[in-house]
Amino acid sequence: MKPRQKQLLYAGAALLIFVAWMFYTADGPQTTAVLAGTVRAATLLALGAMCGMIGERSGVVNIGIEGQFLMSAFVAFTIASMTGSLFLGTIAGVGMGLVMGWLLAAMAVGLKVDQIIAGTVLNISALGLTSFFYDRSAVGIGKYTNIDLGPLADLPLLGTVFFSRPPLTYLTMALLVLVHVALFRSVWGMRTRAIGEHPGAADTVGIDVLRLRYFNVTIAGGLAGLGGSYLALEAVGTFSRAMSGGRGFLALAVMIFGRRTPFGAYAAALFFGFTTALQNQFQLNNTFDIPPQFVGMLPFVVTIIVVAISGLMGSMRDPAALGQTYEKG
Amino acid sequence: SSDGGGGISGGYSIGLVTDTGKVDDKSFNQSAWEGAQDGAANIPASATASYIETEESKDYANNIQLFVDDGAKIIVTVGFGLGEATIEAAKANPDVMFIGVDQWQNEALPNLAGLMFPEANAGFMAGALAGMLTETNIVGAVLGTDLVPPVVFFKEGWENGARYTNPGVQTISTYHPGGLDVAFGDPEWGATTARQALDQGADIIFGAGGATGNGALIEVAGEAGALCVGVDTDQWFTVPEAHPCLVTSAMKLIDVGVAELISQAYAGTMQGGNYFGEVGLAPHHDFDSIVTDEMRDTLAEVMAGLADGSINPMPG
Amino acid sequence: MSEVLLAAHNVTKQFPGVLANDDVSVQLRPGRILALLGENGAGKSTLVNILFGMYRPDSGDVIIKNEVVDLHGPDDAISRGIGMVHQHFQLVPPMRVVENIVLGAEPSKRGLVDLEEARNRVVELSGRYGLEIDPDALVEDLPVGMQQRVEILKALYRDADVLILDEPTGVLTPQEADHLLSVLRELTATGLGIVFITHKLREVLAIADDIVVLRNGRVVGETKPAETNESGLAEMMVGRSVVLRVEKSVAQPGDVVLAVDELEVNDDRGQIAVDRLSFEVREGEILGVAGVEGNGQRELVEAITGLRHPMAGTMRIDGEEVTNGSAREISKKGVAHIPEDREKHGVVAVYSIAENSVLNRYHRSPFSIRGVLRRDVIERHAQEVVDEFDVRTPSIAVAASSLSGGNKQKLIVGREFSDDIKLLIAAQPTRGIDIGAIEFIHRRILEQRDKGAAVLLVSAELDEILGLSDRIAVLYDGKLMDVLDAQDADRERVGLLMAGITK
Amino acid sequence: MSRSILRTIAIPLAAVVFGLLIGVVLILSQNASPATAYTALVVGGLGDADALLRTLQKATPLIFGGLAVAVAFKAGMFNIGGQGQLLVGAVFAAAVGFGIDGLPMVIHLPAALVAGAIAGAIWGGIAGALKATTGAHEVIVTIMLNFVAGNLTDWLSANPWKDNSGNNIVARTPLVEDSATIPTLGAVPVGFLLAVVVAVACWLVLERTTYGFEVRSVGHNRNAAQYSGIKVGWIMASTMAVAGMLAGLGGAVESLGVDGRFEAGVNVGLGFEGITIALLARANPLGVIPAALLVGLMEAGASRMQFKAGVAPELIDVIQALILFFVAAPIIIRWVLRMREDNSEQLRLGAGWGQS
Ligand SMILES: Nc1ncnc2c1ncn2[C@@H]1O[C@H](COP(=O)(O)OP(=O)(O)OP(=O)(O)O)[C@@H](O)[C@H]1O
Ligand SMILES: Nc1ncnc2c1ncn2[C@@H]1O[C@H](COP(=O)(O)OP(=O)(O)OP(=O)(O)O)[C@@H](O)[C@H]1O
Ligand SMILES: [Mg+2]
Ligand SMILES: [Mg+2]
Repeated sequence: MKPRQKQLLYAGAALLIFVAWMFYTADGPQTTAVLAGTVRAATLLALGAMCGMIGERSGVVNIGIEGQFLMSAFVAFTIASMTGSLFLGTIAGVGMGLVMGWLLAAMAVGLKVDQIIAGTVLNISALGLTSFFYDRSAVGIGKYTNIDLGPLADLPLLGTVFFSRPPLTYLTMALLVLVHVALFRSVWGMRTRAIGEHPGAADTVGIDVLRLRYFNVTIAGGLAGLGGSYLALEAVGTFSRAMSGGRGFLALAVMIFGRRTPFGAYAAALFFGFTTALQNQFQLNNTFDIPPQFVGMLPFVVTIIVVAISGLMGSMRDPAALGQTYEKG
Repeated sequence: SSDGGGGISGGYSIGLVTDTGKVDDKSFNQSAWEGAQDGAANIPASATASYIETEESKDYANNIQLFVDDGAKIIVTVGFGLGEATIEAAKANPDVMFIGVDQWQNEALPNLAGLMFPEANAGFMAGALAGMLTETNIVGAVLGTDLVPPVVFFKEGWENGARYTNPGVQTISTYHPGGLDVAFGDPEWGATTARQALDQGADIIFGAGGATGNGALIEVAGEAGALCVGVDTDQWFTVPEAHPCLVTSAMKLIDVGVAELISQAYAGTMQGGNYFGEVGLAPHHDFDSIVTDEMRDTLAEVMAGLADGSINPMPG
Repeated sequence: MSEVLLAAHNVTKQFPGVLANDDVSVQLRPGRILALLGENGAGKSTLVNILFGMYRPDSGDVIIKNEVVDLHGPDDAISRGIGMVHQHFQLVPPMRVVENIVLGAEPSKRGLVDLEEARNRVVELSGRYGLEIDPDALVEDLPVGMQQRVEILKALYRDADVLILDEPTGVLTPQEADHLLSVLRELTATGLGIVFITHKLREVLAIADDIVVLRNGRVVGETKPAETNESGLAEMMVGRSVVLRVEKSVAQPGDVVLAVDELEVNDDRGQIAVDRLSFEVREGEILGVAGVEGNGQRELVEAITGLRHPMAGTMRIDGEEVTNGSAREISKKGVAHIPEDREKHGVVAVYSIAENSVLNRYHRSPFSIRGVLRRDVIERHAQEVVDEFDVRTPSIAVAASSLSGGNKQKLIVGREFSDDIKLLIAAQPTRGIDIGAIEFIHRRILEQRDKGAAVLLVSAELDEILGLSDRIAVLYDGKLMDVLDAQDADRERVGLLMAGITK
Repeated sequence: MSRSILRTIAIPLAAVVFGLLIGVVLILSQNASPATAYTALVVGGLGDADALLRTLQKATPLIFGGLAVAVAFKAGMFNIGGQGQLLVGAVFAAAVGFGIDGLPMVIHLPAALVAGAIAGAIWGGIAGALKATTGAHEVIVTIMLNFVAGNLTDWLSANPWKDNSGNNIVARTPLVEDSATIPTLGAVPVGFLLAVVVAVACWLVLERTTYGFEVRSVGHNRNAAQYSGIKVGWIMASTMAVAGMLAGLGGAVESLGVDGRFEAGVNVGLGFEGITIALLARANPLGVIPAALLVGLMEAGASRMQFKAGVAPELIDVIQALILFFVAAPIIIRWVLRMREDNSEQLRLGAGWGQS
């Protein structure tokens, strides 16, 4: 990042904090509610974006995140309700995510199916399978509840917004840091970025491009699987048809918007969560007397504008080998 | 006796066509299906009930026709969306009895009964109870979409009912901001929004909007001390996850209405035109003890007032 | 010494439709330099790729240090001490030099890359071999000569005792190339063996200990520098005698066709790449632009052909201002353009040869009428180009991607040349192609000149500049160092100018 | 000639068979009879004139939706926005259809179609223009525009353009005038014929015109296209507009020929199915027609399949996914059928993704 960009970023962050604080002093509960809603809506998007980013950094487009979410949510819920254990459900959801990731890898890397098609196959089969096999009598067993992080949870504003959260949300925040370090500091990350930019170069230094892609896309599926578990067992507490509701696609947008970095994606996810929470708040308060359909457009219109402007300010570059199957030699 | 999806041949058969949705939607398709099964069980002849789940609203007419061709004697169609297709089919098949749930009949056809419910009344009663129960004086509603009038009636009734028993109450309500295609199938938004209402002080939340509303109920269940109100059926049975908060549900007794109309149709006493089903509050289950006698008296008054018209659930 | 460092023993490799290596045997001993020569498609890259474990031979053996080995991949070869610098650099552009060097063999602590350690090792290594480099620079910011240095360091970092270089000098200045050759010589002094592929006979004669010539996948000759000369080698390669220096008549310059005045152009990053340049090209003359790649040639050519907007200055063609004209407007003025990067700009790989043959004029009559393509006319035209320019292909219906580099280039040249060219911009027109094809293309360019076209020839290849140009402009750091008459120019003088030295 | 056609359809045909075979396993897992289920599926989609009509009606928007994706692919762009483009096309066509009366059909019907086409073109064009001018990724923008279109059309049909006749409470427009209604010829809806004509036209334009040449050049190699004098930005913007126009036309045909009006929530998912169709057709406009017919047939017969065999209609989603998978991974089919590899161009769409 160029120094000026960094300065702008800090200035923007400072401004945001200042504005938030102003609102908080004016109306604490509402500000807390909006910001807590923001963080909450961001979790799933962040997990999906991380899944997409690991794939794309290695050169594999994943438009199947939506299907991965849905399928994992289904399995997480089903196993949780069968075993009565949220934990086992979560593990099963992650497991299903890994399986979905492996399927994507098997198609896109192994069989060299076009990556967009492979993702689409995941999406439509997930929608079909989860509806087809949905157990009409399965009952949820509740969901993860908030864990207060000691005295931190009592902080004004921040306490509720960041430090009194259910476990998968904390896990996601930890994963953001982990994935950041892994991508940009670790041996694995360096090789991953190399195979996304120039698989031929990686090949010639003895990195097994196809195997690493296989591995990464599978692991990334685990992150989307955690997203599915989060959706079924932490955000909602039950499963319902098509409950992912397009968030897998939004996660893709968030990932691109966040320049395929974990923190960037989280910022983008927060931004998106914020506009969603804000438009709910407008309705709750009757702030504007305009139909909910128009208030509901807010997050999407704002995203288009921001994406266009950030495009003008210097477009981000996709990994050079993105979308291409790699042929050895 | 009854069976699941799939056709039947011979015997007295009852068919049900869902709105775009499933017979296990824990909401109105499900209650209608339960009503159809009850109705089949109640009639003396050996009758079978079966259903078709509509995938796309363009298939309404075709799905009805499948039952007609199969010789069904009674066909139940669920949801206002099927209104036109049902009228067409009723006109074309005078020998088949039709029951249209949530379908208003402008002109009466002898073989078609529209089963209607005054949702505003149900919402009003639930709101009245909420107005009495709230300690923070803030009650919230997480709703499907304003594009579907029954949801609007529930909401307006709910808010007016709360104000009726508690003039100082603050009502905060939100419709799902998305299109009709996701408004009833987005429990994540329902839960997040319910939390947003809780965070700013609401202590009773009304969840009305299919899976979206159910998401809200389950979210409230995780908040100690907060209460929730279900919709359409007694959600104690359809959303067990909501037991920790479910104080009542604003019910449309669709199953009762459907079963009743099936009995009438079998007996040949069904009248064409509109048939008004019952609405009411579901039992309080675990929360029976917090609803005081005083509150019960007020609710009885409200009910009477709504019945005799002295209370208007949607003024203006 | 009797030890054989690296050898191929009766290696055969078949690709679909091509026998790329046919019973090939070569040997490399410590401290020696083995040069592989051959036309495009002779099988040189295939052979070294087999030696490096990238391909597996269909039959025959690879021998490393007197031992028959079964290489399953480059990592097998690397671990046995083979290092390779590929024809197309195998570097990750947005990563740092140090990261590129250690990639695949990273020093690490608990799974994290130990960049400090890596940097130290790189600095130590570059000091030891006199290959100075900034370890923290991004590879994409480096000039090609430096990138090549990174490639060599990459191999040395892995303790290579065999270094394979596939056409390493194609992109260097003569001085850089000379420097590389001397570095290679020094490396052999430490016992390293080197396999060296090039199309430049001069280099082969200057540095090789052993020479192996391939044609159509077979070894057609083995020799030593002392036993042969340039024309001998050329004949061995092509199988007939080759004119190494094209005969050319004295230029008859006419009116000014292209006039560039104070032109300023930025590169992709917004830095000044062409710095207030002024020059003219006349009818019937060839102006050669010499310079190491990355000194503004690309931006200059893109500006003249309408692919890039100049920041300041003017350009005129035939007296008419075209400074901000679009690519289409400029090509309408009779400007033909042989692009520098044939894969990127020159062809649409999945298009058939027929479609590629009209890439620059599909929109004109007779190839289309009122927006509708005329396939029969296009196919006839393609056949003519293929016949006239000797594009070796089974049919005009096959995709351009199936052509070899040299044949792609001939297709592009054939497409761009027509009777009404006023100005020809030829950027690196013979890069990486064999001497037979080079001779052919050079003749064609001269033909255009003699028909009265103005030619702007941009090339990093000094021999090409010296052999074809009537006047020579030398570009360094976006500025014009000097414009020389061809008679006054020699390798030494132009080479120094290319390095930015005016004395 | 016939041999090469056979070779082109062998894989898709085998893919359908494989998909249905795996479907058998799923049907058995539900304790239902595959024979009954598949018979019902086919009878429900082809059994009589009504069934055929429904199949063709379902195939119609799928053709348009598939073209909207396929055409954008040709220019190297991924149009996930078919859904939004279809919705705006549907609502504006309906508005012209019911909002004007007294026009003769020869004017009214085309006017309504054109209104839908223009609305879709604008919706798609926004994404294309933003891509060309600012580099905004069309995938993000079209996803966002889908949401916006959903809300906008819901609102339009619930407010200014709502049908206030009788006791209507549904968010929908009034019925379009007869003069704007697309007629049906026997079992063949004219909208379907229009879709076929448009698909053929798309193919002709792409393969036989200079514009099509430019579109394909941009799709395959943006740099070479620019080098050859093609205005890349303009091609990207205009192709997205054309793609949007095609989806918008699909919406218009839906409003004017199938539903007779626009109704909120009625066209759910149609636009997304276009992606499946385009992929099944390997982005070939002519291939879109059989792909859409196949999917249309399965969707038309799904109700009957549930009715007769008790198989949940979602089965056809799973079968669709399987067919798509087998089409995209022909290696499996080749292996099972011992077919020889042919060198026909492997379907590569993702390659356009990385270009920016
Ligand atoms: N991966 C491949 N698949 C199919 N054919 C190939 C492949 N690689 C090379 N060939 C073919 O094998 C032959 C030898 O190619 P090779 O690259 O070894 O030639 P070369 O001598 O290196 O040529 P150049 O001087 O142009 O670099 C050519 O005909 C080429 O087209
Ligand atoms: N996978 C492949 N399939 C088919 N042909 C291939 C393949 N890989 C390489 N080739 C052919 O082999 C030729 C030789 O490959 P190489 O990389 O040596 O290029 P080249 O001919 O030397 O051209 P240049 O030197 O300009 O890059 C290519 O031009 C191409 O025609
Ligand atoms: Mg080579
Ligand atoms: Mg070469």
